[in-house]
Amino acid sequence: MARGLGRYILIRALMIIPMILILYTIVFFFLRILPGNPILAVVGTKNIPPEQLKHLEHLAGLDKPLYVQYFDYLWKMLHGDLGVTLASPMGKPVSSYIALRLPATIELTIFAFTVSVLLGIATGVLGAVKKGTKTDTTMRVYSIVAYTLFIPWFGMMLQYLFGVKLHWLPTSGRIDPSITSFHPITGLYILDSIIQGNWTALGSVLEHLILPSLTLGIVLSGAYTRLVRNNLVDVLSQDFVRAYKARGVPDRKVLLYALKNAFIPVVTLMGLQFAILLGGAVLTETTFNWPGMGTFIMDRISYRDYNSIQGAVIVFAFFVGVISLIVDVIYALLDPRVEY
Amino acid sequence: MMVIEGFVKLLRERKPGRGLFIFGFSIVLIVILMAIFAPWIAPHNPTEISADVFQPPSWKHPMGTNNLGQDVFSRIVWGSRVILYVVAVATTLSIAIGVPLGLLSGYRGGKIDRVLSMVMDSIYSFPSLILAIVIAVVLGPSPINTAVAISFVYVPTYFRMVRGQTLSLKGQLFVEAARALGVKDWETMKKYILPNVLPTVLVVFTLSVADAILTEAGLSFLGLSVTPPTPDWGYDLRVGQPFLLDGYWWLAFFPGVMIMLLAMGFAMIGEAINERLSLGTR
Amino acid sequence: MLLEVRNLSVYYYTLSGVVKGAEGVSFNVEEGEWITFVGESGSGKSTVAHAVMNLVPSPGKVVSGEVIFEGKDILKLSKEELRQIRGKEMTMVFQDPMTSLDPLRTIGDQMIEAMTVHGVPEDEARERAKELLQRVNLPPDRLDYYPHQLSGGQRQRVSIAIAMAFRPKLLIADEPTTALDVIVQDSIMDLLDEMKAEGTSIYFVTHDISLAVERSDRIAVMYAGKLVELGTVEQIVENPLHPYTKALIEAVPDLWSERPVKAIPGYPPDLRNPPKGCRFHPRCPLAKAGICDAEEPELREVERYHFVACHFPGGAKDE
Amino acid sequence: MSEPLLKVENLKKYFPVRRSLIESLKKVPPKYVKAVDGISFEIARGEVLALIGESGCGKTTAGRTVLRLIEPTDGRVIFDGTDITKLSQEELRPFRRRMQIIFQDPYSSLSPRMKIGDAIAHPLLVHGLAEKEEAKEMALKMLKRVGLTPEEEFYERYPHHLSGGQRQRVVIARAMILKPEFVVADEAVSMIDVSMRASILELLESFREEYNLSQLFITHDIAVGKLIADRIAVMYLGKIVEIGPTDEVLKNPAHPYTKALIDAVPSIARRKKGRKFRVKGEVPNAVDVPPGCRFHPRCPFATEECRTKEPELVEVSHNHFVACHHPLH
Amino acid sequence: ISGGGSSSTSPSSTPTATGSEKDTIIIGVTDKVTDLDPANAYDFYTWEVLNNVMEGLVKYKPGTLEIEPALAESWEVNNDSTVWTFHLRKDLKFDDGTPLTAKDVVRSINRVMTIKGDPSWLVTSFVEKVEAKDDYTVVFYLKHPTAYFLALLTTPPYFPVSPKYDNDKIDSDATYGGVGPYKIVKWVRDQELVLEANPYYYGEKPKTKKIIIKFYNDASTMRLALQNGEIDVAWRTLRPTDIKSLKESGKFNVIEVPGGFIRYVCLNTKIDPTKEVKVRQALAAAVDRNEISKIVYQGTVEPLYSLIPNGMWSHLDVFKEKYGDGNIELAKKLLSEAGYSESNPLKITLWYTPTHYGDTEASLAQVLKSEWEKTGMIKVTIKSAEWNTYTDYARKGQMMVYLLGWYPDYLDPDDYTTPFLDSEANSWAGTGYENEQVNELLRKAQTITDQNERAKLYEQVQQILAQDVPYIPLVQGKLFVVTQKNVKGVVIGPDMIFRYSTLYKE
Ligand SMILES: Nc1ncnc2c1ncn2[C@@H]1O[C@H](COP(=O)(O)OP(=O)(O)OP(=O)(O)O)[C@@H](O)[C@H]1O
Ligand SMILES: Nc1ncnc2c1ncn2[C@@H]1O[C@H](COP(=O)(O)OP(=O)(O)OP(=O)(O)O)[C@@H](O)[C@H]1O
Ligand SMILES: [Mg+2]
Ligand SMILES: [Mg+2]
Repeated sequence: MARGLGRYILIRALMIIPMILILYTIVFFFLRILPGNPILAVVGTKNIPPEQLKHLEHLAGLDKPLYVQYFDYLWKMLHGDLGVTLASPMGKPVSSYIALRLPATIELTIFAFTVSVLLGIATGVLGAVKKGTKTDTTMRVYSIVAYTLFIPWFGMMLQYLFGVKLHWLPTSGRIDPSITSFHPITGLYILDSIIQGNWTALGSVLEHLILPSLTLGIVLSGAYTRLVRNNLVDVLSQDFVRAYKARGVPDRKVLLYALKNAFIPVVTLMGLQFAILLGGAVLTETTFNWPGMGTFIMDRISYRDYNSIQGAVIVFAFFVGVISLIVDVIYALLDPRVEY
Repeated sequence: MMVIEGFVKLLRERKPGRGLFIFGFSIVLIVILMAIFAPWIAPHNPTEISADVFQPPSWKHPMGTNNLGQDVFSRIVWGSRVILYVVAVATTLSIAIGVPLGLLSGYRGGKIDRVLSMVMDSIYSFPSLILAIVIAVVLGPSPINTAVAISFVYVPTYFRMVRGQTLSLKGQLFVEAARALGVKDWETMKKYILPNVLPTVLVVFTLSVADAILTEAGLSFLGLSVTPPTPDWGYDLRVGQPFLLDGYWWLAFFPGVMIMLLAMGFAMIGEAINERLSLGTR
Repeated sequence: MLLEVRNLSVYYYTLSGVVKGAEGVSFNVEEGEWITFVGESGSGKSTVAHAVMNLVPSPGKVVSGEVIFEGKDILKLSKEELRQIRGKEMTMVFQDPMTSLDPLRTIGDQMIEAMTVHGVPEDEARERAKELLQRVNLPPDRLDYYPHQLSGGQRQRVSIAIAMAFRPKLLIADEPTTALDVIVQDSIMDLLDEMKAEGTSIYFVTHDISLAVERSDRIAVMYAGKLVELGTVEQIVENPLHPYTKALIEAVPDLWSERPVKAIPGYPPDLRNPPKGCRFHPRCPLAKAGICDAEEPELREVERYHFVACHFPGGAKDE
Repeated sequence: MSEPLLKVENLKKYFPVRRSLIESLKKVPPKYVKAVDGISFEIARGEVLALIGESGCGKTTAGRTVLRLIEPTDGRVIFDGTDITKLSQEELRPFRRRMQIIFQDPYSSLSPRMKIGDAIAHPLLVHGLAEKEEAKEMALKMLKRVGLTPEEEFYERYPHHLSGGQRQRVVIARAMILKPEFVVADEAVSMIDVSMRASILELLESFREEYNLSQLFITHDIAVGKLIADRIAVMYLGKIVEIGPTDEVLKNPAHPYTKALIDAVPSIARRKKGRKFRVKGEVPNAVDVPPGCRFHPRCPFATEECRTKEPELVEVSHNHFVACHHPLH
Repeated sequence: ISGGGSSSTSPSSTPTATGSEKDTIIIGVTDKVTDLDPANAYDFYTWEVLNNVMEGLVKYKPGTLEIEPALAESWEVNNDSTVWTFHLRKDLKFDDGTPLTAKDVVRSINRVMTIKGDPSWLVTSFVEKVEAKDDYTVVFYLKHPTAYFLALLTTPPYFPVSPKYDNDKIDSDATYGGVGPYKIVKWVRDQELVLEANPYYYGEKPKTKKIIIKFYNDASTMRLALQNGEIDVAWRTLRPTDIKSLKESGKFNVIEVPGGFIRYVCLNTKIDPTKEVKVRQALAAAVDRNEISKIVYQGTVEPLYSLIPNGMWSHLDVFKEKYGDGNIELAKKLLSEAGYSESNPLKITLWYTPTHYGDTEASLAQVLKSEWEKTGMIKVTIKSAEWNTYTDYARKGQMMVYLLGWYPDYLDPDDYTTPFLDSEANSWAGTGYENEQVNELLRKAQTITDQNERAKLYEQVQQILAQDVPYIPLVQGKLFVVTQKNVKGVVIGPDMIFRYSTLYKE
């Protein structure tokens, strides 16, 4: 069984590769459709001698034919190298930047994810158990409204209320900058502050996480509400639920078993939701000045720093791939019917 | 035709989803009417700059004026055109590409199917907003470019749905019956499979339109959709948002609410149709 | 008398109208007997069976009637009292073996739980579960299997094994063999027979009247939510009094008889809007205008143990 | 019997069992579900052959392969003198008109989005047998013929407005409008309510008379087979184990499996049950077929021979063949 | 760590209370530090940071345009101003205590010339070679006479850097610094930068020991942070409305400083219809700078009527004199002369870039459009492109009318004229402007050292500029620093560089 699972994980992991290749290809060619390049983005309006421009472009490898650039990067990528930044600054390993930004996004998305799943399950179960009542209707309206909340708008409202008006919570950044005793190690600030036993820092980090993860989490919870409710309604009408009751199993337990069954399709949704979560993270990060991958991509796009954008996309693809792998494994573990 | 019939049914029959449908449909209808009759509804020229900046809502300016003294209400009214246009073009494009490809891939199977599925799945599982951003940046800000960027990320949605449905329909006896009757492949796809896929396309359509609206708004919020002075909700929200802190709430409030209402309208229609469809099968 | 159902009516409040799933159904079940309910699809057999367990699925509601089981009205018991009885005193086996076991838990977990919820200690329950599996001809190592790893017949055996756990007074089996092949069906029926031999009353539901005939003591015939005839097997087979019962018998092909098969004309009624009078009258060859389409026949005892709800029981041959 | 309409020779259909990626990389030899493992039979014009067996024994696969709805792994199907297993899809099309199939599940054999009338008329258009208007006329007639009246009203309806019995009538109408010579009826009545089965069987019977229709009637219900078939073939795990005239097979089953099958069928007439002949266990899966006689693990009479040698079909009485080392008579 | 009312534990209810201690000041910026290596850094904010952790041989006297000794105590220049000799102070040490000598200066300059980074032209275009005569004497040999060489010396490419910098490679995240009042103690890219007083600095000790720079993505989050008490100082760049309402709230100090940042419209002199000088003049006449300042910038900028900024020597309000402001009548007249009318309007495309110059850019484009369209004889289409595409278009001369801005590299009229008007230096701008007379005037002005004489030449150039109109100057930026009430000592000179060492908290 365990060996089977290991194998299954391996095969699923291999499937991430074509996905990365496809996305790399798409992004590579899209980026190069229009004129302009990272060097120009930096020197901008400056009166730089043309020879020097040429020299800089050569340094960045932009004078080579497209296909050479494509395969060069691909070759590097296969060796786990995401290339170097092409501008502002030039020549830094893209991976070092991503290492700086990715943990922020991971922290945000994990929290937002937790918020969305917990909220989604709570509201969904409530709706299903009270099917057909006012509560059910309320939950369905909640699901639609949450789903259609526009992140920048909603985030701003929260910032305004809890920051500007009430002064309860910080509105931007990851940690109070005046806490100088804190030194990131992994970049996952929660983990870091716990490792260092720096409770002031931990408090500050958690405080800073609340608004962004609530914003993103609430918006994404709508989809779960809907799915959990509908699945649970379906499951509750199945024979085995009645069979449990017919055997005298207490209602609470029956609900629990039903929920486990209803949860299986929800698990499959999770991988997908995570991708949507990452998309939403761009808007959330912009709104809350969160130094994560979303703001990184936006920054780098304005410089058209090809390597950084490609690198970020690859990392995102990898991240999404790994998440869906984890989801699949959870799914396989949860559902004995899955063969691996 | 069938769609209209279905709509009429949804409106008339007292079944769950009717309330949702009516609510959603009214919102969408109002916005569509707003777009069509914009010149008559809007009291002012939406791009006209005046010295009356930051006027709060009043009779003259029902939603106030913005930082350039433009009438917010008029901009909302005209802005409906842009968002509807972008979303309409985007969804048309993605349906026009996604549905036939999905049919073909699902029905034919084999190598084409494997390659197409892999490409589509890759795009699908990637955060769509990020991809749309990259494409939109590259193409430059204009409604048609935004539509292309959005359609690109929604093609896989239709593709996957249609492919999946086609696969399951292919296993249904009536498709086999068609084969037994000697119906040619393309005709089987057209007459037997496509009509059965369409209702789900409709549901996916309404839901993904809701999504596309938010994506459009997201792109224009990031400044990637239109160039001023074209009125556009997402862009106006972006412009208006900082002024919220100055107490000029109407600049950001109305565009934000409109974006969400319109998305909600479509989501509600989708939900209602979905519910009705699943009632039919239960 | 083990079970007495009096004037039971169950309605389903669906979106398209109120479906009168069962109306005014009354009957008893004696200790140790096998009673079988037959009828076409949608005639209300399952509805009544569920009501007896007080397990009518939503949007169904018992609108009237009593279900007296060992002197207590099942419909009026508290949740906890009901829970105590279910599984121990009375239990149920469902139609579709594919869906009546939780796909996410092992056979063993489900079997053992069925016992522990009634106070049996865990390890004792495990031992008993193994014994039970052996009784239904399954190796005890199946305890660790998930439902999908078993065939339909095996799953149905597991359901029956669970039902056997406490030697219940009443077992309701709602078409337990419909999805199974004849040979497997036969073995499942044998198991039910065994339970009956141990003193359990069997409340069996089927749409196949020939299956009813082989093992039951009594047969109840339902049509369109109503009990139309009730009697011993001999009475029903040899002297069916309701035209529907007769038609039903004649409609089934029989391997061992040369009689021709006769179709029943028409279609079963829509229970949202059942026909007035006798519900069978639109399909009945003997229906008399003015009587059958106007007055609802009462279920009455026409001979000892033999009840029928028809204006012309046995047919008005003379006319 | 003169020249049979349909002749099936040693027909086989193996479905490959899905292997995992690693398994195929490791070149683990592929396994097969031997759904149909070499069956032969003939059907004369106007004759009905019932194919009987338990779930999963390969009946449906056999029926589909005969019509080349799925490609046979091996064997020949000779229809009216032509070996249709060799034809291209294009060449096959004229034969499609002459051979039809009726499926078990009336719910999924009609497209939910196609009007009843169109579903019936479409085959005519496909084979160019009629123009639009004419096809509609013919469809209306056919609707009336199968008892769906008023036909104009039914023409416009969608399948979900119809009950199972009515749908099955539509399916029959759709198949019969092409006036086929041969039809595979796959469990045509098993999903229909008892009270309505008889009328569907009657309908099929009437077409048999009208068109001199040959049928391969697939069923798991022997009683139905008895009612309708001239001959019966009993399948077990992809093989025909016994084949012969209906009465002969039912009265004097030669194969222990046939006997067990017959004895397990509940019956009103045989209520005073005598000793039933029983077999143990269940059907093994079709991937790991037992060696020798595939029934031997369940057979009370199994001998060493049964475990090793596969029995051939032999004639035990006139036209009555059985594949058993120890036939019951 | 938490002093009274620390925001980390209990964000206090008064927005003026700040989260940091007295010897720490937190500054928020929306700019980015691109490259901490002065050999490659070429953006304004990074230069500011470098100016706080390094110094050149000379520097501007705080708050003035006067140049004063810095690392060099004194200097001489030969007659044709091609050989410059500097004498270093003898007490210079890097922030780790290593002494700085003339060799370090030479190495640093050579390093810039080898690396050929973005701003290296500021060295390579002028300096032929540099030599250390002894430990404390450095000699620069220039390629051609350069009157404003001292101004060049104040730019970061000329800053001596710590020997720890790699001699032939860019070191973008290097925090070694040079000799400056502060040293970098922590650097998390795009998140924060922490400076601490440099114990080895020769000059006056900074008033505040620790400076934390917090980087924001946009102005509103920075403003929120300020209002929420998360930062002490909001620096570059708040939005005009933010400044206005923060000022009106009365809860903050708003310090206003004139800046040398200019905004202008470029007109392509090579393509129709802006090839026609009358057309360009008409566009110049119709522009109403006061309206722009009021509507777009909420009065946070001043109108500019020349490319040379207000307050710089030789500046003349040439455009005001020639065209006035929002002179629609004149514009109409010029347009009619050029053959346009209401029925045959001039059609132009106005380009802008949406993010590089901040959110106000779109408004600027809209206001310009509306001003030009007031003539009734112009139809304006607005287009935009992302910055890198935009600059590419500009360099290729593909845009007709477009908005650009200029941050000076060094404070001299030359930096506001030559790059724009000298036909050999203005290819980046894409206007295609060529005028031999202007070229000559500019080159002459570069070589002579007498400021009065140079001023005359620049005045002449400005007159020609107003006549030919390859550019329409619009506005000149002002700088705003908004601080919590208890923050004092903000000093920003005309070089627009905020030196943190004078900052302190009450
Ligand atoms: N959950 C439900 N919701 C609505 N109507 C229902 C529901 N369950 C049963 N009914 C209706 O109640 C009537 C009786 O159904 P019931 O299931 O009792 O019949 P049955 O005799 O058991 O039929 P079958 O042989 O198909 O199991 C039918 O008309 C059916 O449509
Ligand atoms: N497309 C297929 N791919 C793989 N295996 C198949 C396929 N179709 C059928 N089988 C397998 O072939 C065997 C025979 O199936 P078939 O459907 O022919 O049986 P059947 O006798 O018609 O059964 P039933 O009575 O359940 O309809 C089964 O084990 C089945 O699982
Ligand atoms: Mg039932
Ligand atoms: Mg079958």
